[in-house]
Amino acid sequence: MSELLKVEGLSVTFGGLKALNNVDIQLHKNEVLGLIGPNGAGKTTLFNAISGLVPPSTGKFSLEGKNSPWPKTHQLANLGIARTLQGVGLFSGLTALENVMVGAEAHASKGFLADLFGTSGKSEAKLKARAHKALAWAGATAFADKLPSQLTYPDSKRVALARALVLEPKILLLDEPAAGLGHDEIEKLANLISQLKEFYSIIVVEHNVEFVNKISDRVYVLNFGEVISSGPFEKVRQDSAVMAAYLGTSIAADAKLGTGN
Amino acid sequence: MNTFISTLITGTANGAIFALAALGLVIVWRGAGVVNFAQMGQAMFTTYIASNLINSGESYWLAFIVALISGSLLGMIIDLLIMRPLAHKKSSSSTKTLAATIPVIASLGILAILQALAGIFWAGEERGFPTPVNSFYFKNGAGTLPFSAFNLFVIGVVLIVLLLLTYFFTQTGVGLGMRAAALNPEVARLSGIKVSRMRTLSWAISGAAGSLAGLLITPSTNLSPNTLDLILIIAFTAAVVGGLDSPLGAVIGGLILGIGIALVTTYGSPENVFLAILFLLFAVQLIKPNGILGGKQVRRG
Amino acid sequence: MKNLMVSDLVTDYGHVRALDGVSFIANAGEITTVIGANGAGKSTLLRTISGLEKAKSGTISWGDLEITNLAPEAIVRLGVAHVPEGHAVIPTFSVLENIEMGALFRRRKNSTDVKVAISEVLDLFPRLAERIKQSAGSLSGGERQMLAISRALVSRPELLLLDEPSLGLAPLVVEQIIQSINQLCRSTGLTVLLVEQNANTALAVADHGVLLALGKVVSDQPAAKMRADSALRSAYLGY
Amino acid sequence: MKIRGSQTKRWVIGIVAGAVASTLAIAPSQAIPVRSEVGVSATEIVLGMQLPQTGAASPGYKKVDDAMRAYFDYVNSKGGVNGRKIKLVVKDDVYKAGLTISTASTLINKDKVFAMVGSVGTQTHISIIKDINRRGIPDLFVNSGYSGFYIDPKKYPTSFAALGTYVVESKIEADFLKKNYAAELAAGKVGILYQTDDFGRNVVAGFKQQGVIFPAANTQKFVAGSQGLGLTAQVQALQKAGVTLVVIGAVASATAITIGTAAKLGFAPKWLVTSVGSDATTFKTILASQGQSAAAAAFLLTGVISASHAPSPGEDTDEFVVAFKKINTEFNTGAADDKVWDNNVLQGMNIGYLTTAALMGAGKDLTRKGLIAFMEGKGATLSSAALSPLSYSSKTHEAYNSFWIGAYDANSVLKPIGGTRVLNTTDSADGPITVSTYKRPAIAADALPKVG
Amino acid sequence: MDKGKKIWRKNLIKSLTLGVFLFLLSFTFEPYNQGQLALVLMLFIGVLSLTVLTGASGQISLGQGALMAVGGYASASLITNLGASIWVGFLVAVSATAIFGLILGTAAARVSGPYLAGTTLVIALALPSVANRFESVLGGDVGLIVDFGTPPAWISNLIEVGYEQWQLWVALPVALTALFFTSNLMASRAGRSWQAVRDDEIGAAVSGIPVARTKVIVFVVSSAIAGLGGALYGLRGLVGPSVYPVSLSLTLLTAAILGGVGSIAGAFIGTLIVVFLPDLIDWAISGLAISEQFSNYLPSLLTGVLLLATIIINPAGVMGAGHRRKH
Repeated sequence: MSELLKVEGLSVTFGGLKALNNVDIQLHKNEVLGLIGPNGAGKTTLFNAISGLVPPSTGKFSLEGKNSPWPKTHQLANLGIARTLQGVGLFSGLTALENVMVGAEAHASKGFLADLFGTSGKSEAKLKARAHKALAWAGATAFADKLPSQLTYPDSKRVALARALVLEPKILLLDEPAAGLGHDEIEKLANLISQLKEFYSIIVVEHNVEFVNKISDRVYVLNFGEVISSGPFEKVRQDSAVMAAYLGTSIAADAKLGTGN
Repeated sequence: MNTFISTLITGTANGAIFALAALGLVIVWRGAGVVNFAQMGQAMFTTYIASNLINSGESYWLAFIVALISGSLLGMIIDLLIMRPLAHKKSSSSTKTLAATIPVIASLGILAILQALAGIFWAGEERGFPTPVNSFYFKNGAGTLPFSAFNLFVIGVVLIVLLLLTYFFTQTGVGLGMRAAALNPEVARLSGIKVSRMRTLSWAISGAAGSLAGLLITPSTNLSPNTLDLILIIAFTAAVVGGLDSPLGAVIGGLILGIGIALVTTYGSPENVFLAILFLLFAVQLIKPNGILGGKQVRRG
Repeated sequence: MKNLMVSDLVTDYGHVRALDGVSFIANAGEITTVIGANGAGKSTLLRTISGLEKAKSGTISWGDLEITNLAPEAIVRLGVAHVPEGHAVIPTFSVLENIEMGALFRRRKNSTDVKVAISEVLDLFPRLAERIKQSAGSLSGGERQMLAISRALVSRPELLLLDEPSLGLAPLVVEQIIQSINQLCRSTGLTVLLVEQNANTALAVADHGVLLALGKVVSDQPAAKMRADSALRSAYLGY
Repeated sequence: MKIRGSQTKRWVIGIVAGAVASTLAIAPSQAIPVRSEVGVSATEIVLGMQLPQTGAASPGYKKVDDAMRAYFDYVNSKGGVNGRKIKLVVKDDVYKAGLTISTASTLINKDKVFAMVGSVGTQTHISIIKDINRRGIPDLFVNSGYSGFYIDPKKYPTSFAALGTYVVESKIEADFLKKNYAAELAAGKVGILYQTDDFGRNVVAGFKQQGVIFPAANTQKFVAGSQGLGLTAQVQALQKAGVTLVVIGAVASATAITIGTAAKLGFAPKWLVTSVGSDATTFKTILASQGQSAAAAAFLLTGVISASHAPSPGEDTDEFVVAFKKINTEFNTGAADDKVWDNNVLQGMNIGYLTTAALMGAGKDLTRKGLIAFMEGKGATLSSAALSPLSYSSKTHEAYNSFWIGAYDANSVLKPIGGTRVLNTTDSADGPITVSTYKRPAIAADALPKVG
Repeated sequence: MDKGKKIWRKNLIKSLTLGVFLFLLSFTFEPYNQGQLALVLMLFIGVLSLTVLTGASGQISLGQGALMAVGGYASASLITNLGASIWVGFLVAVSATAIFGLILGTAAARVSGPYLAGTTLVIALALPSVANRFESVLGGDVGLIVDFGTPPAWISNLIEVGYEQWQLWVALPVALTALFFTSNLMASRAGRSWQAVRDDEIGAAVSGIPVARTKVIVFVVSSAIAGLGGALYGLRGLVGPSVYPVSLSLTLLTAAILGGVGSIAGAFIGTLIVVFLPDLIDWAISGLAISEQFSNYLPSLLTGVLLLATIIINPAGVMGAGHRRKH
């Protein structure tokens, strides 16, 4: 099985602090990868490094087997990588539909002059159609014309998801998609993600472990900026290093004792 | 007398005043997160008040004190009436991105109002402004020394103010509280410091510093509603050169500007002064965006 | 002796409901620890108690006083000190200035008293005494955490709200800090509300444990019992 | 989209409504009104004027309009001109050209003035002169010495000066230097400080025309309006260059700063100040508000050389001064400060006098064309308080071509150097300098001009 | 339901409607109000440039007047030195200012908020020095005299056109052109990506928008619009430093804020307010015994108060930002 995305030996330092240390990640086609770990483990930093928001100090980046330099953030879209943001990150002055249209622009034929002379109507219409489709996927059709400030938090997360989906990327990076959602909504999201898996390869950063368990094929556990365990969730969960990271050392020992019994 | 030395001294005396004005900008920027474009408008207003007092026969020193007090009061009023409500106002989502620019616009509105009021009260008339001490250059036998008692007075006053402010900010509890409120409002509040009161205080101190700059510069520039606009630009440039976050930087920036302008005027052409200021401003922002002594943090705004 | 009583507390963090009807009591003179996974609402709980976040509904009582939605600077004055997450010190300040900051509001009352308070916290963390003139930015992570705690302690609080002191610190340092707090609590009768993700370490010193998950209390029992509770592991690792 | 669709609809409705409303409204405005001359009725003549009444450029000048109005009020009290009262509408342009354009539009279109009189300022007047001329509106007695406005009447047929041009004055001053300070000129001991605008450059040009070229080391300048940065460096440079006579080509406030600064530096050269900068009132006001005593300010002004085309306002025996002073006391309704008798008030009175004369000369059937024709044809025959004749003709619209050189005495009165007043005459071009033989006609007993 | 296929058609209809309306309206006006309306159109273009810059991209400029001056000088020097027609002047003004905006924008992309505000303010104040520095081309303090000229024969033979009316007739197509193009941009990808960058730079970047480049483009577009407005504004009589003072920049900003930053209709309304406020005040206080000194400064006092009141009470201005989407 070939890797769609491969990150090798990634390190990121802030000042003197090592936020990520020699991290290797592989993402296969049509796979959902969970990225978990306690607070401050470096999950979001890893996402930010992949999406070019923080510069890596070392590390190799390869896409579909081809080595490439670390992408700049705005190049991600063209590489077929879409990402959602933790703080949702919608454009507050644009409607939900327009938000999604912005996401689709990487696919649109570009032309400042066409915009200037108002002849971009056709591609506008295309963008709009694509955006509507993406909104439909994310279950957000109903509020296409609403401003982000008029949306509930779960609804705005749907719009953010639609904005990522509209790119029709190869890889979808979802940053805490379940945070702030209620139980039912999390259920729906899990279903959606398993549908999306048919078309996309997905990496999810999430602290709701139950959710991660439900959706992921494999997980990576980070702590102190290092991968401390990886593999199928069930296996990882039994890993004493993971327990120690989450619960503290002695309780992990207790737990191990418990399973031993 | 040696041209270079006299240029240097003239530049230093003016630079000290620019430093004071720049310091006023820095104090409000650090304390309240606002670059106050109305600062020298406030100074213009209080200098007119002082000028009126002097013209009506009161002593210079009474006018001096009244100007400083009204400067700090004006600063406080601006904070309480305008800036605090603006800061407390929940920014609606559509204007969130303008949040950083709204105080700037507010300060411009204040400037417009102050200049209009100066027109209404004083017909915008151009006036001279006296010096408290003799401004005749010292004589040394037949020659003239390159400085006057007033030059010494200006440098002395600015030095004393700088020392007082340094003492205030580093050695007193209130000063510590103001710095804390500026650097990390949340930790400051958790330490029991009343952050909004500290902000008002920084407006007051900055207002007084600006007023003092106005009192000291107008003897050589005259007083009119617009003369001090120039000083604002110079002070802003000085603050950016030194680093908007750094009080010491403001002082150094002020001196650089003062001496630089004197040198350009003497050895270059006075027509190039503005272009030189513009050039300096661009150069600093491109090469060292946080200024000579600015912090490392990404600039706000 | 004052207890902290939280009832039916609801707080929204941005658009997200972070606390959804939280009730518990932290007994005077005890260490109560609030544990739970990421995003459970632990930090929001402390921030609501100290006034940094506004409660949507519910009450927070400190002894006989209701302190719900008072300003943080007022709450400190009532003897409730909060050490927020992430080694909250001012890096450009010296160690001494950081500590003094916490005593500013008391200074006028009695300045010798403040001096005594400062020397007391320095006794608790002798490493800070050695670095008293250094800037806080030059300290190690553990030292910064000690400094943040000292800043809170110097206000002579009766209730200390401590948010994830272990975050990003080596286990040995965590142990040391937790033990100092434990010792302080036992010797002075200080009430401590300790938020921790590192459940074991926290439960080891605490008298009582409150387990939060998705903004709700899922377990509230003596610490010793909680360590054996399966709800704990399920909250963290999804069993 | 729905929203946008409905918006388009609203636009369409707007179009229709607007079109209907407009076509309805067009009808009456298409009717051609019976034309009489704008701004003139059986009982009134409306005149417009703009000047900096406030702001940095206002010192001194802001008194001119009050003096003019006082004179017109006097004329009106005597029955006006041909039975018509003169009404002066004044607009403050704060010396900002953008505003001048707007206030001019107000005067022309809203106040419907017959003519502009006495407008102050070069930079500001430049912005409207073309428009005023195109409309054929008389633009009389402009208070600017910029020769570009007047020397080519084909370009600006309606504009006439109220002052001698800067070039004429400078040429005469240069001539004075050559005759009285030849040694200093030869030794390179004469310097200049000027502001880098049309005025300053015209001054330099006038001296140059007479062969007075200042060595680079003796030449200092500043950007007009930027005296806010102080002029210390420039004055120090002149001091260092060792000059003993300094020509100042700057406005009065900057002149005051210059001379005040020099005093502080212990630098006491002979000063030659162009008439624009030697306004004694402004000079003394600024020095006084700097804390100099009245005596000290007067002391600094004493001995300063300047030029004038008129009597000094301090000449209490001059018949025009006496008459105008009396009218000022009785009729000036300006603010207390603005009524104080000085050369600005004298200038305002004089423009009022000249305006009245021109209106009289243009006759009962007052038209713009008639007024301009009179100015070109007979304008040069008008007399005024000035000691110089007027030069108006179809070839030039310059006003005074003669200046006398004097020095301020201890009472701040400009007195002829050597005791007798000599008027020199020249033009704004390369013409020679000659001594004028003009004798000013006397003022009538009722202080009204007698024309025709 | 409009599929939005012809953006240009919709905006053309909109612009022409406004144009025809104002054109017809002008016949009912006295010359004074024709002149005022022409002034509204000139300043409207300047305010549009701020609408693009501040409204769409969140950047603030206090030097928009200086950009107008660049346009004014570019066109005026061409007209006075080479005798070009004013229409050529407009084109050159737009190009010259766009290039200037490119340079400025490249530098300004590194600074934001109060830094940009201060820097642009210095640029505005440095303008007279530049004019003096290059006196032979730019005319120094005095400036360059240009104007709208007279209508061509085929018009004046047809109908008598007053100078103010002619101003209006020239200003109208120019302002409508600016309106048309600005509306197009704001209604399509360009405008959307600007607003995206304004609202959330990171969100924009992960959506594939090159943030830095977009900011520069906004600066170029805004400058070009300002340049066009400046060239037009100069034709009132003079292109010189005192025609484009700092207060002009502040007037534009005030109009933009009053009307609602980011809204094109708001830009128009804001401009109407700042232009007609002095007349309104004149009318309101006529008959009251108010000193000239007071009435002279009343407009600027009230404008300042209005500005403060707007940002304190409703920062979104008269039209409210994003008004067209409010349901």
